[in-house]
Amino acid sequence: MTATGMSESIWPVYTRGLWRENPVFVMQLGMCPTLAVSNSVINSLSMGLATLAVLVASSALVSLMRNVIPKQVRIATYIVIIATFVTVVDYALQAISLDIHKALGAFIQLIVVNCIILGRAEAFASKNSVVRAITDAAGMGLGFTFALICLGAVRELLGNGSLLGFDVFGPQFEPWAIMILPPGGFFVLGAWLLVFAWFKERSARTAARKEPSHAG
Amino acid sequence: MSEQAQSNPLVRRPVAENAAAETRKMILTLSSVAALSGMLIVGVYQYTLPYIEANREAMIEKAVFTVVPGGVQKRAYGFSDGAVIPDPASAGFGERFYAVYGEDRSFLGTALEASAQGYQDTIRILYGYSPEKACVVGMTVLESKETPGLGDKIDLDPVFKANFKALDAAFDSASGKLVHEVTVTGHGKKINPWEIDAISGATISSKAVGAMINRSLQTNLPRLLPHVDALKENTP
Amino acid sequence: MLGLLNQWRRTFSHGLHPPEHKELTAKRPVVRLPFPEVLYVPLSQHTGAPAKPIVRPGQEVVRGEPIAEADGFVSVPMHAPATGRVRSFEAVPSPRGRLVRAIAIDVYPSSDQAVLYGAPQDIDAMSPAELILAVQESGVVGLGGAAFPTHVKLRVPEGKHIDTIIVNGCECEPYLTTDHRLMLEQPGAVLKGLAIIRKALGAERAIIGIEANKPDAVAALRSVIRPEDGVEVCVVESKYPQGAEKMLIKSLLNREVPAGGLPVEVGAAVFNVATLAQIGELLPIHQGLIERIMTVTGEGIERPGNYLVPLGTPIRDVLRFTGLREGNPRVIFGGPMMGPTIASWDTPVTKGVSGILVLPQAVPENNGSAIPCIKCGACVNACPIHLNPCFLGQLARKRRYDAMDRQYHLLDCFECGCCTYVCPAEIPLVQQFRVAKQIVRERKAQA
Amino acid sequence: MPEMLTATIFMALLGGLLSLGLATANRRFYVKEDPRIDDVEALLPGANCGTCGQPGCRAFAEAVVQAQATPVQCTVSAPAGVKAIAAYLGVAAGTAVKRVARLACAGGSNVAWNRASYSGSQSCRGAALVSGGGKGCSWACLGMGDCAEVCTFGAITMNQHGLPVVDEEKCTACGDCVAVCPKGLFSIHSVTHQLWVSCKSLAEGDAALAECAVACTACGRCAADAPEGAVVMINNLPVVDYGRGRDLTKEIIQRCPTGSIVWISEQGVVEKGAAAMPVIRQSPLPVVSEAKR
Amino acid sequence: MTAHGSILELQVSPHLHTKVNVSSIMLHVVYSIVPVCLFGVYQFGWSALALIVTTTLSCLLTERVVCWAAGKPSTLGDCSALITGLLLALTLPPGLPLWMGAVGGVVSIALGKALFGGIGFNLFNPALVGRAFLQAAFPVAITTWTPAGAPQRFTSFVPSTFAWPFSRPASVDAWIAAAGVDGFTGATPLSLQKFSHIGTDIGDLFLGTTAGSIGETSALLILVCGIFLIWQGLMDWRIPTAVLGTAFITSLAFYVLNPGIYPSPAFMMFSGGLMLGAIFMATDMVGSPVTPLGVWIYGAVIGLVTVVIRLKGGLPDGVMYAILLGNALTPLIDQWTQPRIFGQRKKQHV
Amino acid sequence: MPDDSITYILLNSCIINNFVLSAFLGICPFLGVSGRFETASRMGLAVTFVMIVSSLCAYALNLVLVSMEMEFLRLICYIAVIASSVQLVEMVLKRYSPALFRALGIFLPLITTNCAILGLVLFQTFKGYNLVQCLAYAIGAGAGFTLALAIMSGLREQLALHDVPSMARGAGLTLMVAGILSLAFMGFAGLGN
Ligand SMILES: Cc1cc2nc3c(=O)[nH]c(=O)nc-3n(C[C@H](O)[C@H](O)[C@H](O)COP(=O)(O)O)c2cc1C
Ligand SMILES: Cc1cc2nc3c(=O)[nH]c(=O)nc-3n(C[C@H](O)[C@H](O)[C@H](O)COP(=O)(O)O)c2cc1C
Ligand SMILES: Cc1cc2nc3c(=O)[nH]c(=O)nc-3n(C[C@H](O)[C@H](O)[C@H](O)COP(=O)(O)O)c2cc1C
Ligand SMILES: Cc1cc2nc3c(=O)[nH]c(=O)nc-3n(C[C@H](O)[C@H](O)[C@H](O)CO)c2cc1C
Ligand code: SF4
Ligand code: SF4
Ligand code: SF4
Ligand code: SF4
Ligand code: FES
Repeated sequence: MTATGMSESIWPVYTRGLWRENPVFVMQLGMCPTLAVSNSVINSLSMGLATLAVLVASSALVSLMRNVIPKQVRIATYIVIIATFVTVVDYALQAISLDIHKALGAFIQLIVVNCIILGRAEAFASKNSVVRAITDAAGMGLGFTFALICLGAVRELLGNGSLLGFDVFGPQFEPWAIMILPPGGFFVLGAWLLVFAWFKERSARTAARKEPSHAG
Repeated sequence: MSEQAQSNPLVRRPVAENAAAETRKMILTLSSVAALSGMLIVGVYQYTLPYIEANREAMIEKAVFTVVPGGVQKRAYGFSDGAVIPDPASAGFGERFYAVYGEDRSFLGTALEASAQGYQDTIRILYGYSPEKACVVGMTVLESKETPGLGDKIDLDPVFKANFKALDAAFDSASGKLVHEVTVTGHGKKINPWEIDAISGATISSKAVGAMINRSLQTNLPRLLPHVDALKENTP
Repeated sequence: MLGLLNQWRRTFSHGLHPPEHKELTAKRPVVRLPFPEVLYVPLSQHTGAPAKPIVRPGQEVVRGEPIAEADGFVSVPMHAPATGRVRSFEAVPSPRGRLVRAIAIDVYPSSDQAVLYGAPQDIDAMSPAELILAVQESGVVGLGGAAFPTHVKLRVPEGKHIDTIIVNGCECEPYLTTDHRLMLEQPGAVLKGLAIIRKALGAERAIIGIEANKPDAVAALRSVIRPEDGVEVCVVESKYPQGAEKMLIKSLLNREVPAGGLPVEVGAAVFNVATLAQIGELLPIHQGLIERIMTVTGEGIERPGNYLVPLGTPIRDVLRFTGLREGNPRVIFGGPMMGPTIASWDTPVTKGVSGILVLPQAVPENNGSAIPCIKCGACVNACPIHLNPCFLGQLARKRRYDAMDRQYHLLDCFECGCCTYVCPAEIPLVQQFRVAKQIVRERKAQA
Repeated sequence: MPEMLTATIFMALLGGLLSLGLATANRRFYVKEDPRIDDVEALLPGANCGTCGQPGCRAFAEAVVQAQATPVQCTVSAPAGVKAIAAYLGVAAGTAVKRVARLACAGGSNVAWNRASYSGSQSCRGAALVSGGGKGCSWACLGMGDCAEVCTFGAITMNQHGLPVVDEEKCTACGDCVAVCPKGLFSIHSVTHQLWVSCKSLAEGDAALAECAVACTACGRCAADAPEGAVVMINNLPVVDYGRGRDLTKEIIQRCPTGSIVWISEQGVVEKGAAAMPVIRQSPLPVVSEAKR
Repeated sequence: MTAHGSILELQVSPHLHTKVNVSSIMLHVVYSIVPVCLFGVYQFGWSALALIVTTTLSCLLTERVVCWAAGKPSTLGDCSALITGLLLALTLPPGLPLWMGAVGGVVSIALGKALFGGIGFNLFNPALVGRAFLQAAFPVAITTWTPAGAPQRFTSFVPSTFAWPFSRPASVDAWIAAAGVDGFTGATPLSLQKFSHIGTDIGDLFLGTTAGSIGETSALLILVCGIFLIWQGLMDWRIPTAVLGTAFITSLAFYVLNPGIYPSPAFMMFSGGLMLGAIFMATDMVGSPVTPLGVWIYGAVIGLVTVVIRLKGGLPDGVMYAILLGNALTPLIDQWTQPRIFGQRKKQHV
Repeated sequence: MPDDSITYILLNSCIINNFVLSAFLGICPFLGVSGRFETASRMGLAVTFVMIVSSLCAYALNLVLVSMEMEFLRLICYIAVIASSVQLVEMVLKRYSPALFRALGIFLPLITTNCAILGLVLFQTFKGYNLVQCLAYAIGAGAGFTLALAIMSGLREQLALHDVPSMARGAGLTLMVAGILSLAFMGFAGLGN
């Protein structure tokens, strides 16, 4: 029952996670990996994709099994499913590149407890058809990746003078170490939220100006 | 809207009238899901294992051959009650070290791991030791969270790295001690070959590296040096 | 030795000492103000139930004659302040802004205004209960400002005992010199009143507390006290609000009146010197309170001084006599720290008005928006009740009245204004607290 | 393959054990609670993320059921989900005739005189403590907008004459404005109460008019024109008996000389009677002392 | 009676007010900071002056821009941004590139103050937020010290001063060497003590002829200026007393335990930023508690943390972190130390 | 101080590498439940409690897994065991000590899916701590989490009285404050060397 009724087309289900209900910027979920691994674009990307993979796979499975799982053990079952996929992704990543795996550290394993995944499983996948669940998961996962990259780009650019490892400012650039350090993570995410809030406020203000006033 | 009806909270669930059956269903579901997961994980694990091992091997190799320049081949050893055992079972470094051999299968030295608390967190390094020269011949950082631009120079600063090209580690077997303790001096104050010239502004990280090498040499040389000849012979 | 120790203790903690400005009137003896053409005697000049009129429009009244009777125990009668004819009952503005009912009296211009009403009574022969009744009949209320019916204070609740009477001669408000002049000019009346009250309460001790800035008043009182009176005159530090009864009790007796409690709970009762002087004068001849001394002062007044004013005189007439300077003035009833500004020239003076202060137009203040609280803590260090005005103020801005009450003892604020005086951000703290108290009380009444 | 077998069996056992434990515990330790909490929880995403400020979804459900939180605070729920919860809980609340806040004063700055000039914090409550705030009519609106400020729904705006105007659409009859107004000018009324006395002055005749051009002069015409007892004069003010329903017609307001009794249309438009003196002045009256008047 | 035609003003009591207001307090603080600035310029030369001017302008400009963006009237008049700018400069090393100083100024005002709502609403000391940001962002530049009283300080700038914005500053080694003063490395007394176990003459510390941040060197001058403020009643004397007292006692305890390793309490008191922090920064009323007991606790926390970081931590000095931590704890301290009100009974009901 | 001494482990997990402020663990509840001191401090206590329970469970489980050479099942077993044991504790509390449940229990479901717990047990495994060290690590981490939450809640209660610009109201400002706190905690880096 979600929420969204059947008549709705699949497209909004997909875009919702990207922007309007962006898991990081709007719902403020999964903050730990967001802050911890976003110190470079490549890390952000890897983490985002890993999360995306787990999200899609577990959403699909949860949706498939939604009529089988008894209510009392549903959370436990979801967690087991998610943990399985996380382990799978963990090994897959180790097989692909140990360096990236090392950079992401324990946060790959911590995807298990990323609230986005359990949240989508419970809120959406368990109540929707497989196709819709996968679409939603993909939207959310990409939204998460997008947010991570937003952070990673700023932090890598200022903190290291590079983007995706390519030197941007030249050798004379003095990197801002803070951006790589924990406070930088907080500041950059906070700044992004402020920027979005500012935009939202501004558009609300212009909307209010257009709308004819009731009073009178 | 069938789904909607199904989870509509206004339709009360029957309360535990069928509790035993429900419990059975719960157990069945969860254990079968868990079993399936177990299967899946094992499958993936076994499938990826060779790749991961290969990756890991490559990484170790790279590190080992950086710290012992000229090395092309290596062999893992473990310490065990006064003996060294080739190719120990457990993975990782830890109580292991590597014997490194050159192009001509000649024994060049060993690569050992050391770790200590740095400025932010524990620093782990791998360093090469050449019994021949009685010197540390190279160092690379395996893991550190030191401040970028400051503490992380222990791995990036060529000047600092130069300290470890030939760091005196002469061992006096009579006393069971290093002839000269490895020490860290202030930036630009290095005089003796057993001193490490600290990075300016990152004294703590520098000192941590010095201290860990010193400690590692002190504990490992007594149990390593007696077996050097064996290492020389046991070429891979 | 003990005396020296006491000397040390003769103050309370916190509070402040604003410029006194008392020099304007301190040397000016009390002068009688002429009668106005019409007097408006509000029926509610005191805390408690308004009096009930006992005259009709058109009726002639003699100066000192009762014109309204007490309506219940916490109420006092009114007496005609002048000989004349009752014109009507009218609504007149009160200092708090509400319209209140008053008896308008056309004063006979030709009358000599002698007090013909009243008859001597033997105070010494009266029992405490009779004395309390006599005090009520005289219409005397607290002249220190609160206008609380004095006889109510004399009836001590069952099981309590008042061992010490404190006479409040502090007059800690800047500008005012009413009590100061009174102590200089009528020390005998004060002592006489004190004796009556003491008898009514059966108190063992009596202490007169006077701020250190009035040595002549101390001398005047000491000169009339006989050793057998057993009355002590104590000098206390000149500091605002030394005259507040809780503070004075702390200074003189080192007892703390419990929060939300009355002085009687620590065995003390506080009376203003003017209250006592009136009792001392009126009771023996069984007369009523019809006039009082008030200081008319401030930069807006041409001839500042201490005046004996018939109750019910509209301030228009008072200020006509004392002269008013040009400009839009602030006319304040009472002292500058606690007194309210009044909104109408027709406002009559009442029993509780110890002074009329006219100050020039104020410079525009920080309206609670320009600079917020900078948490300097000056208010915390000024509040004599040891409240936290800083937090109270911040909560008030956000209308968190319940938190103010539950966590920060809002209702214990007695609105002395110290916090607002010292606040460098010029936040109208007391005003916010008054609003908050009002709302909290309303909420409690509803609940 | 033996590894695969061990792992599978191990996991199956573990899963079975855990669910057995939970199931038994669930029965042994069952505690009865408000069933609505379960239902609301079922409607929540179950992410247990804490973003709502409550320590978990269940706690949030509890708070919502106890009306200590509103469904919107859950950022994870889609708007439709929020509506579902609101709808679920709203069923019990039932529906009623809309009620709104009404103001009993028309003494804007263009018609009501000031007696003195108040300068200080711009708050009605605060000003009212300073000798009533300076307005000539002691019952009048002070126009500093405390009511507009406290209205959480933004239903009140101050008009050009410093009088609050209620947007009946937005007003939820929460009563905050009623509580805050120091002059007690607001009260909550059903929108069907169309006959409205917009004055509270107890003064009479010229005395009332001297302070405010639209004050009720207590002339009693409305009471006279109304069916017996539907409007009565009490304390110089007309009092409407809203129980009289249909007896209350627009006719009653027609002869009011100042237009202080009005008819509020269903759209919230205020209509004055035919005899009401029109108010022409738009600019505020000056602050004048009594002596000048 | 013409006067009776005048309009009555309604005002809320009290009708008297002290002459002290926020602007006058801030202005006096500025007066008392100026001598410290001047001494810094005298010791460290034109580079120090340029840095002071840069941070101050940067703070003022940011304040103005922020007001403009929020559509509020300018708040430059209350002088608080001026104080922030001056104090920020006083905590920076004299040769810091000007562009970094400017960044610090922007961060101080924008992040440290405007974000929270402006004056009075900042939870943390804005100047220190700026400095902490700089220290984390440019740890090398902010620990590059130049010696006091270098002979060429009024003839040349420290080479790092004029680094291009966002670029790495030039090395100062040559400049220091050119000072030619023997043994001068520009290291501060604290880092000498911590990393090389070299003590510094207490007299030099007291008078301020050592290397260090622009404003921290002369304990004497700071004390004098602080006493001026206390005498004017514009500063809470309890805070510096608590900070310095706790620092003294704690370091004395360490010193008594092991005089060989730990420096003397006198060294503790007069070295590094402790004096500057205790007198000008911990006393920023906005971030400090208001309750009588709270003020002492706050000061004690700062003193203690400072000494612990200095003696046990990785950094030579910890005053800044200690004060930020004190600021962070202030709301809790305030909550927990509400004074007993006059006549409060043990258990109170309504 | 050796880096595996109990004191150092306590200090490190509590202050030097505070779980929230420098290790980025448990940020969701840190942002969500730090609005009021009451709730925040109780949440902190509940987390500490769960950390201790989980740490011990995980230690035992790891011994089993290592002996069976099935380390690859570690993650899934950890999370399953933590989730169930916490839920069990929750039920027991609810039944037998409603007061304690009110105070702590309601936080438990939120805590289960929280990085701080899983992070703790994973790190303790990576670091190879023994039982006592695990305990110290859990207590230190819990105390650090509580400290961060308590400070944050104090600041946010204060901020509720401030005229924060409208766009900064909400998570943006909380993150900025967290950043400044994180800066302040950097002062403790290198403590105990
Ligand atoms: C933000 C920051 C990060 C730091 N990071 C490190 C570091 O990673 N390694 C280190 O040894 N010192 C670091 N330090 C500096 C040390 O605390 C200390 O100042 C330095 O080791 C002293 O070295 P020096 O004597 O060469 O100046 C850092 C300082 C700051 C302010
Ligand atoms: C409701 C009320 C009851 C009071 N009852 C007594 C009383 O029983 N005995 C007494 O001595 N004073 C009583 N007082 C008087 C106060 O103690 C005090 O003298 C009076 O409020 C004026 O004090 P102030 O000018 O300091 O405000 C009462 C006051 C109030 C408001
Ligand atoms: C802040 C404050 C200041 C006061 N100052 C004086 C004062 O200076 N002189 C005085 O007689 N009463 C003063 N009072 C009133 C006393 O508290 C007390 O009500 C009065 O002395 C009781 O005497 P009465 O009932 O005879 O007026 C003050 C009250 C308050 C709250
Ligand atoms: C004694 C005193 C010390 C001050 N210290 C500072 C300070 O360290 N940093 C700062 O930015 N402002 C300081 N100020 C100025 C002012 O309080 C500061 O700008 C406010 O924090 C802005 O809200 C100080 C003011 C006073 C009176
Ligand atoms: S007005 Fe109230 S809060 Fe302010 S100082 Fe006086 S008693 Fe304290
Ligand atoms: S005196 Fe004013 S600015 Fe200072 S703390 Fe009190 S309310 Fe705030
Ligand atoms: S209606 Fe009441 S609260 Fe609203 S503006 Fe008028 S006086 Fe103020
Ligand atoms: S405060 Fe409440 S009752 Fe008043 S107008 Fe607003 S919504 Fe309506
Ligand atoms: S992502 Fe770490 S607690 Fe939510």
